[in-house]
Order: sequence, then structure tokens, then C-alpha cells
Amino acid sequence: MNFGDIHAAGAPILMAVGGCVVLLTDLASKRSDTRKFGTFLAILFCIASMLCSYTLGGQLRTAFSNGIAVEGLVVTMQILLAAIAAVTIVASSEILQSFHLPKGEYRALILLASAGAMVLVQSLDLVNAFVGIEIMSVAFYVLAGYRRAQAASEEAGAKYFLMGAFVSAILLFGIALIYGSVGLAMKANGLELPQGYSFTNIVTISKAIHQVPGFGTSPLFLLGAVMLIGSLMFKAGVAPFHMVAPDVYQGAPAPIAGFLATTSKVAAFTILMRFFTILAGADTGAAINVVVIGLALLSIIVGNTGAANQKSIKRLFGYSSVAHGGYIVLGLLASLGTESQAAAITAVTFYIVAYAITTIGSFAVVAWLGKDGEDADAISAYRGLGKRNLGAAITLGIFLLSLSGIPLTVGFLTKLGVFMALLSAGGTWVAVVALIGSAIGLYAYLRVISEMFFVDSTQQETSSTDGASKLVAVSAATLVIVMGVFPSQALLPSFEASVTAPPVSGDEVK
Amino acid sequence: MNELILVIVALPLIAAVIASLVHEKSAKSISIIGSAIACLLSILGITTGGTIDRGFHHVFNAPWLPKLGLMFSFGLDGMSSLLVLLTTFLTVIAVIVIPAPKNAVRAYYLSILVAGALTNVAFASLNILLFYIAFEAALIPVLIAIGMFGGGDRSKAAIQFFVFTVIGSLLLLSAIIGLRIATGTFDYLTLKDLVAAGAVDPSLLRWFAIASFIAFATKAAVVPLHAWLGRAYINTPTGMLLLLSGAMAKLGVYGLIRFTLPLGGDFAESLVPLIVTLGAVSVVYGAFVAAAQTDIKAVIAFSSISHMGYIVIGAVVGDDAARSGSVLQMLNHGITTGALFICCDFISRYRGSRQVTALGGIWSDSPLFSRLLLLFTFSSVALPLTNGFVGEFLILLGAFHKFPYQTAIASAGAIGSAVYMLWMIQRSIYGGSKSDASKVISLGVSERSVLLALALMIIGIGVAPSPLLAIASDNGHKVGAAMQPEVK
Amino acid sequence: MTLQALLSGQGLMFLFFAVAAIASGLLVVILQNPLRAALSLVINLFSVAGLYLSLNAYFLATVQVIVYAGAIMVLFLFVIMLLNMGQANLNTSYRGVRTIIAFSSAIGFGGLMSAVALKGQPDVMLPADAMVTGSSAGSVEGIGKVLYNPNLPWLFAFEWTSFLLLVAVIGAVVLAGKRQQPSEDKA
Amino acid sequence: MSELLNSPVWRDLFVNNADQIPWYAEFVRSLLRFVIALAGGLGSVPILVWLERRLLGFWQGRLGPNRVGPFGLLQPLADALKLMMKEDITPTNVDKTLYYLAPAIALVPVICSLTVLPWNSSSDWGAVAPHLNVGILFLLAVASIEVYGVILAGWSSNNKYSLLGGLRASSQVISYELGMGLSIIAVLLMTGTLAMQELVHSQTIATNVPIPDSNYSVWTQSVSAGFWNWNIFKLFPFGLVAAVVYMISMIAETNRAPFDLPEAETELVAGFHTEYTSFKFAMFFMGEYANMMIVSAICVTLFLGGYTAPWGILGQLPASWTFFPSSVLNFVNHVVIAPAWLFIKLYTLISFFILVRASQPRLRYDMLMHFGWKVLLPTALANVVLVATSMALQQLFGAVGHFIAVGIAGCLATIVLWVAYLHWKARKSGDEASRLPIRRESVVRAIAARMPVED
Repeated sequence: MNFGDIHAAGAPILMAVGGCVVLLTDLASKRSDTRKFGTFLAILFCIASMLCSYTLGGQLRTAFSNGIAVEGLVVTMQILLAAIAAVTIVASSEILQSFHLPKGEYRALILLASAGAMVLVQSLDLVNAFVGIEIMSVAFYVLAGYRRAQAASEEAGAKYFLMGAFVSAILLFGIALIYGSVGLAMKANGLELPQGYSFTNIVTISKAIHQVPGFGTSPLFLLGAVMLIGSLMFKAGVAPFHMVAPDVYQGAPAPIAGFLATTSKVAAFTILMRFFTILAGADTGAAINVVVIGLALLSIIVGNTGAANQKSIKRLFGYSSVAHGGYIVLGLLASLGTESQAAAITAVTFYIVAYAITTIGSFAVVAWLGKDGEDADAISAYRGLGKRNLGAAITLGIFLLSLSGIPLTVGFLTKLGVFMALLSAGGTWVAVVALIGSAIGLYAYLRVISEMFFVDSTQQETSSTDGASKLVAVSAATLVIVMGVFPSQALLPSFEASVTAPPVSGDEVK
Repeated sequence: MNELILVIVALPLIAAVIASLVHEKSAKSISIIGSAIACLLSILGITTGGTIDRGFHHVFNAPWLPKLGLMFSFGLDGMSSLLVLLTTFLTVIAVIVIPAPKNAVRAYYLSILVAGALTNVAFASLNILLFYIAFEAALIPVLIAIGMFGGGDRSKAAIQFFVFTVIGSLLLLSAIIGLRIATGTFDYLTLKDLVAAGAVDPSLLRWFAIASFIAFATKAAVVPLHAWLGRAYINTPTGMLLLLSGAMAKLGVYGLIRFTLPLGGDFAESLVPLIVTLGAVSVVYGAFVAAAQTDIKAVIAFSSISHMGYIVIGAVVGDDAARSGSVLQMLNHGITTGALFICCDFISRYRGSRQVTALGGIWSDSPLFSRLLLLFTFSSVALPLTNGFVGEFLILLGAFHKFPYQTAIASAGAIGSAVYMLWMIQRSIYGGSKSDASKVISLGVSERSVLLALALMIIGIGVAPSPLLAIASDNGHKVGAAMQPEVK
Repeated sequence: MTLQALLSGQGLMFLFFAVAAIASGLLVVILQNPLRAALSLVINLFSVAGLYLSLNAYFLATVQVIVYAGAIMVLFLFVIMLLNMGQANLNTSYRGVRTIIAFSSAIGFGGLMSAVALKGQPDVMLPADAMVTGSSAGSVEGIGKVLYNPNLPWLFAFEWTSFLLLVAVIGAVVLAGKRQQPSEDKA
Repeated sequence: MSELLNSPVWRDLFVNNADQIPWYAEFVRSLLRFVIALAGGLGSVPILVWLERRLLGFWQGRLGPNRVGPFGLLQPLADALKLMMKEDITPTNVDKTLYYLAPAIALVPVICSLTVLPWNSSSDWGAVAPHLNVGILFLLAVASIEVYGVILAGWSSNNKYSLLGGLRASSQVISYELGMGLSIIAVLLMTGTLAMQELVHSQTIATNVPIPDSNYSVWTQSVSAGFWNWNIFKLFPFGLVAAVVYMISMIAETNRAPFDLPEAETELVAGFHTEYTSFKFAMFFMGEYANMMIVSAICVTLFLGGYTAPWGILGQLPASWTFFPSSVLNFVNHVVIAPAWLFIKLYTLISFFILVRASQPRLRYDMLMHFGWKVLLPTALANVVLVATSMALQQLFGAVGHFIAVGIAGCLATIVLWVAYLHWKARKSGDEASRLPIRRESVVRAIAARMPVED
């Protein structure tokens, strides 16, 4: 352990330290002071974390006895996570104010959840990943139920907690099975555990997969892998583990919902990407493919049909997140092919970034249009919005078009990338089913657009005071368009790096 | 000069942005200026050359997203330059002659100008992904125009229109991606060469043919895929309807000629009888449905199905004369139907109704307008000496010796169209007014000059079609050379 | 695991505690009275502690008892008693279809696990000498040396676990603390 | 005689090293050790009862039991007989399984914890299980499950007083276990071991001396070893703080006055064991007293040098007394002197507890919890940190390091006391009503309202 190690793990450490500092500052100062200062401090730490990630550059480096690995992909995701945290903290000031919720704890939880997500993102060892995912999830449970005065929020928190705890157990069980199977296989075949690596290290697993004949199809490993994949998919809100997602997003206040929806996806899909890269080209039989295809298609269908007839826009976004999770899983599926792997990883990375921006923006609009911190949740509240508040309507319209994947928004390019990777991996019929799902989803988003622009209403002008959410929403909408038109220019340089530096594979063990 | 098409596209967009920023009063004039200059420039597109590559002139290439294979890749041939001209022209008259809705002037002009520009991108694009993006993105302004400024049933119409066309184009997208993965390029000309050389997997081409046919047929409202058209056309505000029916629907036929047939391989050829049959069915079906309408806008809308049926037949039939007729007819249909829709808009604006049962007496009240309307109707039913006759005649002529039965049925449709159009005119123009609120349709200078210009064009093309036909047929020959359809 | 391995002292211990763990775990789910369910959970935790013992992990075993059986489950019972839940049985609507689903999925999962256990390929089976039996591995010293060694991968996870606890503490305070009065905030 | 002593069976049973004997010999040894422990542990109970009653009488200016036997020595026996003879009543509405189980659960862990308490330094005969390297953790684990007996008794009795007693007991025990555990951790940091005998040895200067004619070696206390090496005086004042925290927690753990809220007669009619009679009550009774003895024994072991003498010279017969055979010397040292010191310390400590009981009023419940969580726990926690600091600083700077740590501790204590004083002053000037524990009352009322009234 040296400075390099600390630097590599610096982004989550800064976030966590930030969480503690914000908490203590809140404790030490009078309530009225903390509003701006706390936000300022939290954002400062987010920026510090981003800078720390940025200075790592795109090349691969491992740290903490190969417990973590940082490369372009991870740097991108860490910066994204820090940005999401910062934006969420900015956007939720109104809600905190109008509901008299404890602010210091809120900011601390957001920072710590981000820290957990970052640990998950950068971990190379599944044990670290588990700790990271738990930090993130526990913070999520609390955030989902943060507005205790409201039954829906409390219910969201409770449901999320129950399901999440259950899934964590499955995740741990899966990791244990992988540990056992890898250990047994390596011992039985006389393979040495590389110095400083553990049996749960992805590199070790990769070594076992690629060097032990028949290991990829051994039932112990497959069961473990499927449990791992399944539970990570739950954390990302993919069907059939999606049941809580709409409830949670509806129950939680809008900025929190945006935070939950994006951070969980970013983190879970990144570690899945890493896990899938070692499965690529390995003889794992059809099991994992079947599971992944099934999950992807199911969530695309379920998400899109579920979104089609919602009365609550946050539920709609919840189902939409399920559907988009499905598309991302399709990209992951493509990353299982050795040929299409690079393209798939680029596509998935881009998809995640774009999805995060769009979703944060959408929920910010919901908060923006809310009154007294109460979200504008009912879709009927959007009737005739184009006449009342054209700016908000256009902003939300942009997000909806992006979610449905219409060209000139970033949503189109993301879907394009995923489909290209998928088709080059040979998943033609999968793509066709996914396209049908998209068409269904189109209707869902269009309904809201139609309510906003095409239907007259007698509702009064809503005068919102939530300037922060407005700022977030409008900048996100701008990003959606800019990235839709000039993606290469708008993205961070490290995104390019993530394309050039593939994640760690088994070859580097030797 | 190669940047010409960029200028043609960019000018309306710039005008649109400026118009949406300035005061409402000056929005219209700015829009007119922008689109008019674009229209004049697109005439240059026909008359001038520039870089020539495999039959296309004004070829222009610039990277957009090189990693995805997405390029700003433009080129014009006879067909596309005519269609670009048509689009810019329709944009101009749409802006000039149709007043914007009062509450959202800027949004209205914005949507029209953007729709026109994107349609032009689609027509001029030589990169199929770029084509696709423009093809689909152009739907958004239409969607907004229908939804925000449309008729009573606008919400449903907008959603129906959008969902139908997007589903079609999603299929197209999947096929395009498939081509890209198989060949590594989105470049149209390269793809065409590769397909012609037989270097692409036939099953993929089959999928491309099916998917693109569905996408384009939906756009062109060929019969089983026409369901969106009625409600959409009736509820679309007239200004946008000019573009939608006059230019965008042509994207469907254009796509069939440009993409489905050359890139669809052998399977696309084997689809031709089916397409022709569907075209013939469209002709007859459109005529029947139009005959049953009492709303004159609906009559014109459904007559569009009928006319598009001819155009589709001519486009795919594999005969040079028919194809150049088809291209010409696209132009004609844009002009004629546009003119009819404008008249329809005047009628409903001044008389307060579009129902034939509530009209009548216009002939005596507004003689100039009525005579022009009659001329447009003649053009629509393809009387000789009007433009419609030339195109329709060429199509039927070309198609007849290959698909005699289908052509015969389609010809019967021509008679039908005469029946319902004239019947409609007779009932709505002649006789006494059937409603109390009869008002004189008084045309302003600009409106009068636009209608007169349209009339002149109709007669001009009808009398001397050869210059345009030369451009169109030149194109038809070149495009046709790629596929050599020899149907026995 | 072969039969012979099961019949050794360690194997018998394993067998006993494993059966006890599964049985008590089932009881936790099946029993209608929440207090008894909680007590079954205590037994379950003890059985797991026994499993640790059978693997020579004394430290883990005692900590398991101290933390789970001694502290957490007592709080469980405390809450159950405070809410007087023993009088009313747990939701009895878990009958019929739901029971069938629950049982069939449990049986399915159990079947899956046993299939995996039985189908373990010979070349991936445990060699006799591979089992960690060194007494130092499970001792406090052994665990400490593993957890705090910067040259082993566990230090990172261990340190982050403290943040996990911090998050949990914050969460508990936020969710269970006094509801903030609006007046406090207006200052 | 010497033949018998040298016979293989005898050697197997009593002399040879544990790893050289057959399993049955180990079994017999374990049994014997356990019997010894049981005799020492449960046998103390009547003595303890007698001692308590006599001492209470003494301090309260009464006589105490003095009729049955000389000085009333047989009184505990009479009590026991009375308890056995009484009718065993099982109330109608109790939850029978748990009702019967509860006394056993209360007693069994106490007996279990006897197994690791060392009574001499022999590596085979020093305790029932002298080799357990997590001995102190085992004690904590066992102590932590004792509370189940109380909880279940309170619950299964189906009586609101019992239930409240059970609730109080559980919350109290859990609260004070934390302080207790942390004070023990401070000791563990100082000594660096978890094994009970090693804990004792670390408090004395001892050498490992081989025993002639056997494979044994024993820890022998050096003459210069003395009470200043006990943990209670180690790293002064941190060891003392730990000891005080431990002692307070230990009283609370055993539910004795002034922390006997769970069975407060005036409030709860004896709390959780209201419904218990006869032998089942006796089990609770026995468990409580045995537990008292055990926590005291732990205290002695951890802080007061265990079975070693407060002065080395009193620790054993000197080896120079060669007119005794070494085995006799050994026997006396291990079987007489070491346990004797243990018991002397033990009973002194217990007498101190009895004094506390006699002199201190019972705490109010909220004060009890307040004290446990807000005073004891932070103190113990700070103590652990300071012990660690001191040890780290000593590694860096030698003995000076400890004084730096003490300085830090002094500063901390000053600050904390100052803040506490300010709070106290502010509170005193503020309204009295804010001090009243509203929440507790409402909780009690809520529980009382929910309890079904059985008639």
C-alpha cells in the first residue's frame, strides 16, 4: 500500500470523507447556516472526487493487492457517479427545505451511497464489490424512505429494504459459490493462486475459466455466476426483479428517485461489464446466455408495457428504467461475444452515461413542476403544460423523446450502439423482440407528450420556486441534445480511453 | 458548390432559429426569406454540377460520428434534386399562404421549417444512417404540428401517425444496422456496389428488403399500411400538411427507388409484383374511400392514397418510362395536392366548414378561386394538358406491358378518381350556398399569386413536361442500371 | 463430500449443525407465532455458530453468538414483546396458492443445490488434504493477521465495512429518530 | 502408594500431557474438572446467600439469619428445602413450553461459563477448558444469552408485570453489555490475549517451570510479582477506568441493586419471576447467585490478578522447602493456595457488591438507560481508544508515551466535564418539565393498555 493505491481508490475515499465532513459540519452549525454551506461542501467533495478520478487517466492500474482496478471505464463511471451525486444534492435542496427533512444526513447519505457505488465500480475482487454494493444499498433504503411523513415513501423504503436484503443474501451466496468452485478447481488442477489475489478476484476467476477445462460449465460455478448476475441485475432494477423499482421511484421524492435509478444502474452494470468480460469467449455453456437474454427481453417487454398505461409519471419512469435496464443488458449480452466485445462495452458505457443524464433530467422536471416540494406526479397534472409552461414541457419532451430513442437525441445513439453490438454478436431475433418493445415504449412516452402539448386544460399556471431543479433539468436537456448531435465532442476524454483500454482479462495473470 | 445542399438545409434552420427568437410579427417574414432563398438555391442544385460520383453530383462528405460510420454525406441526382426543389418550394408556399395559429406563431414556423429541412436531408443523403436519422427526426416537427395546431382529433391523430411511422422505421433501422455489420459501411454508394457485386449475404438483403419496404410503404401509405393517413391528414394543419403529403410521403417512394430495390437484392425484385399489386389496390381503395367522404379535406386526403398508388407502381415496375413518370408524378402530386389542400383551407377558413353538405355557391361568390380550384381538380384527375396526365400516362404506359392486370385495375381507379373529385367539386362549388354563413373567399395578393403560380406550373408541366422529364428520366436510368430488373 | 468424510468427528459435527440449521430455519418461516419464530432464528444462529466451530473458527463462532444471538435477537424479541405481537398470529393468509408457490420454489432451489452438490465433477472435487484445518486460521490472531495485512486483499473491504456501518447508523438515526418539527427549521 | 501413583492408568488420568492420553482418560478428566467447577460455582451459592443476608443484617444494624445452625449457617439449606417442598404451580394461561424452558435457559449459560474460569495455573487442571483460546469471548457470548431466560420468563408468564420485567431486563442487559464488552476490550488490548489463564499470567511476573517426573510445566509466580501488576493498576488510570466500568456493568448484568429494575418489588411485584414457584423459582434464584459469582470471578481474573497472590511471596510454597516432595508442593500450590486466593478476592468483591446493595437506592429506569448509554458506554469507548493510543505512543516514545496519552485523556475529561457542567447548569435554570421522561411513561402505558386482562 502506497500513495498510488490511495490515489487509485481516492474517488470513493473522498466521497466518504466528504460524507463524514458534511455530517459533522451539520452537527456543529446552526440549522439555518447549513443549507448553503453544506451543499457547497458536498459539491466541493464531489468535484474533488471527480478530479481525483480524472487524474488517474485511462491506463489500467490495480491497487490494494489487486482488490481494485482502475481504468478508463472506471474513471468515466466514477466521474459520472460523482456528478450524479452533486446534481442530486443541488436538485433536492427545495424538497429538503419544504419538508423539513434532516439535511446533513441527507447529503452524507448521498455522498456515502456514491462512495459505495464507486467502490463497487472499481472493485476487482467480488468481496470488495459486495461491501460496495451494501454501502450503496443501505444508503438507498434510507433515502427511499426519507420522507417518513409520507406513507408512500415509507412503504418504498420498507419494500426496497426487504427485497434488497434478500437479494444481498443471494449475491453473497453466489460469491461464496464462486469462491468455492474457483478454489476447488484451482487446487484440483494444481493451479497456483497468484500472489496477492484471492479466489473471489475476477482475475482468478478468469484464470479458472480459461485454464481449467470444463470449469465454465461446472454446475457449482454456473449457479454462483447466475446468482451473482441475477442479484446485480436486481440492484440495477432489471425484470423480473423489478417489482420494487416503480414503487420505490414513485414513493421516493423525485431527486432521490433520479439518484436511485441512475446510481444503482451505473454501479451494477459497470461491475457486470467487468464480470462479463471474463466470461467472453469462455466455455460457459448456454446457461448464462439464456439467463441474460431472458432477463433482457423480459425487462424490455415488462418495462415498456408496464409504462404504457401509468397514471403516475414517476412510475412511468420507474418502468422506463426497467426497460432501459433491459437494453443495457442486451449490450452486456453482446459483450459476451469476443468479436463484439469492444463495441458492446463502448455502447453500454455510452448508454449508461446517456441514461443517467436523461433520467436525472426527467426526475428534475418532475421536481421542478412540483409545488411546495410535492412532486408533480400524476400524468394528468401535465395536461396542457405546453400552454402553461412551455419551457418545462419542451424539456420534458426532449427527455421523453430521448427515452423513446428518437434521432437527434442521445437516446437514439445509445440504442443504435447497443443494437449494432447486438446484431454483430448475432442476436438478430433478440434485437427484433427488443425493437417491438421499443415500439410499445414509444406509445407510453408519447402519451405524456400528447398530454402536455396536444390536450387543452383549464389548470392554472403553476409557479414553481424550485430553481435548482429547473437548472438541472434544463442543463440535462441541453446535454441530451448536444450529446445526441455531437457525442464524441460532448463526452469526457476518458470515455475515449475506456474504449481503448479494455477491462482486465485473464491474460494478465501470467 | 458541393456545400450547396448544406446551405439549402441550413438556411431554413437558421431562419427557424432566428424566427423563434424574434418577435412574433417578424417571424413570418424571416421564415419566408430563409425558405425562399433555399428554394432558389435548390433550383441551382438542378442546374449546376459540382463533384460527380457514380451518377450523383454535388457530392459532399464530412465526418459526423466516424466511429459509428455516420457521415454528412450528400449527393444529388435528378430525382433527389427535383424532390429537394419540391420540398423547398412547398415550404415557401406553406409559409406564405397559410396563416399561423395565433397563439404559437414561432413554434408553428419552427416546426414547418425544421420539417422541410430534415426532409431535404433525407432526400439528399448518401449515408443511409444519416437518411434514417433525418427520416425519423422529421417526424418530430410533424408530430408537434399535428398535436399542437391540428384539428379536433389531433392528439389521437398525432400519436397514431407517430407510432405507425416509427415502428416502420425501427424495422428499417434494424436492417440498416445489419447491413453495416455485414459490410462495415453506411455509405450508400459503396453499399450499392457491394450489393450489386453480390458481396452481401442474401438473407440479410432479404431482411433489408422486407424491413425497408414496410418502412417506406408505411410512409407512402400503401394500402395495408395506410391506416394512419386518414386521421392524420384530416387533423394536420394545412401548412404542415403541404409538407407531409407533398414532400414527406414521397420519402416513402423515394426510399423504395433509392434503397429497397437497389439494396434489396434478388428478393427485392421478387417483391415487385406484390408491391405493384398493393399499389393497384391502393389506387382502387383510395378511390372508394374518398368517394365515401363528405369532408373535402378527407376526400383529398384519401385521393392521395390513390395517387400514391400510381406513383409506387411506377417506381417499382422496372420500366424507365414508368419510373421517370413516377418521379414526375411525385412532383405533380406535391403541387396539385398542395394546391387542393390550400383551397380546402381557404374554403374552411372563409366558409367555416369543409363538409360538402354545408358548402355550395362558391362559383358565383368567388369566381377566380373557383376556376383555379377546378383547374387543380382537373390536374388531380389527370386530364390531358394538366401535369397529372403526363405522369399518370407514363406510369400506366410503362407498367402495362409488365403487369397488365394490375395496371388495368389501377386505370379503373383513374376513372373512379374522376368521379369522386368532380362529384365533390360539383356539390361544393356549384349551386346555392347550403349554409347561412356564406362568405366570399377573398384572396389577398400573396394568396392569389401563389395559387396562380401553382396553376401556371400545373399547366406548364402539362404542356411541356420534357425538361423535367429529362431530369427525371436521366435519374431513373442511372438508378435503374444498378438493379437491371428483367421481369419475364 | 464423501460418506467417509461425513463420518469423521468434524463431519458429524457438520451434519448435526447443518440439519439443525436447516430445520430451525424452516421453523422460522413456518411457525405462526412470531416469538417462536424468533426463537427458532436464535437456534439457527447457534447452529451456524456450531458450523463455524466445526471448521475451527472459534472467533467467528463466539462473535456470531455474541452479536446475533446475544444482541440482535434480543432486540427482536424486545420489539415483538413491545408490540405484543405474540397474541395475534402472523398473517394467516399465507395459505393455499402462496404456500404452494413458496414450497415448490423452496423445493426447487433445494433440488438445484443438491443437484449441484451431487453433480460436482470429479476433477473439481475437493482433494482430501485441501481442507483448511489449521487451528490458527480461525483464531483471533489468524483473522487479525489476514484482515489487517496490506499485502492481502481483505484490508480494503474491511476498511470500507466501517463505512457500511456508518451508513447504517445514519440511516437508523434518520428513520427512527424524532420527526423533525417544522418550527425547528424556520430559523 | 507410589506404585499406584506411578501406574499407567493413574498417570493417564491425572499426570500425563493431554495429547498423550487415550480418549477415555480425557473424558474422565473433563468430567472431573467439570465436577470441580460445578462444586465451586454452584456450591458457592448457599454460602453467598448466607453471606449476603448476614452482611446486609450487619450493615443495616440487624442480626440476619442466626437460628438455623451456628451463625445461621444452615439457613440456606433450610431455604432450599422449603423451596423444594413448595407446591409447583403452573398458571393456566402461560405459554407452557417457554414457561418451562425459561428457568433452564437462565441457569444453563451460567453453568457453561464456569467452564472457562481458571482456578489455577495448571495447563490441564486449571479450568474445565483451559485451552480455549477465545475464553473471554466465550464468556461474553454465554453471558449474552443469559438474558433469554429472563425475557422468556417474562413473556411466557402472560402477566403484565412479568412482561415489563422481561422487557426491562432485556434492554438493560443489552445496554450494559456494551460497556462491559468495551471495558474488557481495553484489558485485552493491554494483555494481548483472549485465553483466560494467559490473562492471569500477564498480570504477574511468572516463569514456566517444568514439573519433575512428568511432562508438565507450570507457570510459577515470581516473588517480586505483586498487585501493582494487576490490570486494574496497569496503564493507570485506564485500567482503573476499565475496572470501574466493568464492575458497574456487572452489577447491572446480574440485575442486582441498585440496578434491579427487572424485579423491582415495589413496581413490578418481583418482575419476570412473579409467576414462578418452587423449583423453577429456585433455578432462577440459583442462576442469579451463580451468575453473580461468575461475573465477580471474571472481574477478579481480568483485573485483580485472578488466582495469583497480591504479593509473590504469598503465592506458593517456596521451592526451597525440599523436605516436601515436589508433587506435594505442587499440589498445595495449585490446589490449595491458588484457589484460595481466588476465593478470597472473590468474596471480598462480592462483599463489596453487597455493600453497594445495602447502601444505594434503586435507579429510576430512564436514569439507568441514560447512565448506560450516555455515560458508561462513551467512557468505555474513550477508554479503549486511549489505551490503544497509549500503547501506540509507548511503542514510539517508550514510557513517556503513556504520559502523553494520560495528558490527552485529561484534556478530554476536562472538556467533557466542562460541557456536562454547562448542560447541567442550563438545564437547572430551564424548566423542570423537560427532564421528565415522557416517552418512557407513554410506552409503559401503551403496553399496559395492550395487555389482555385475563380473568
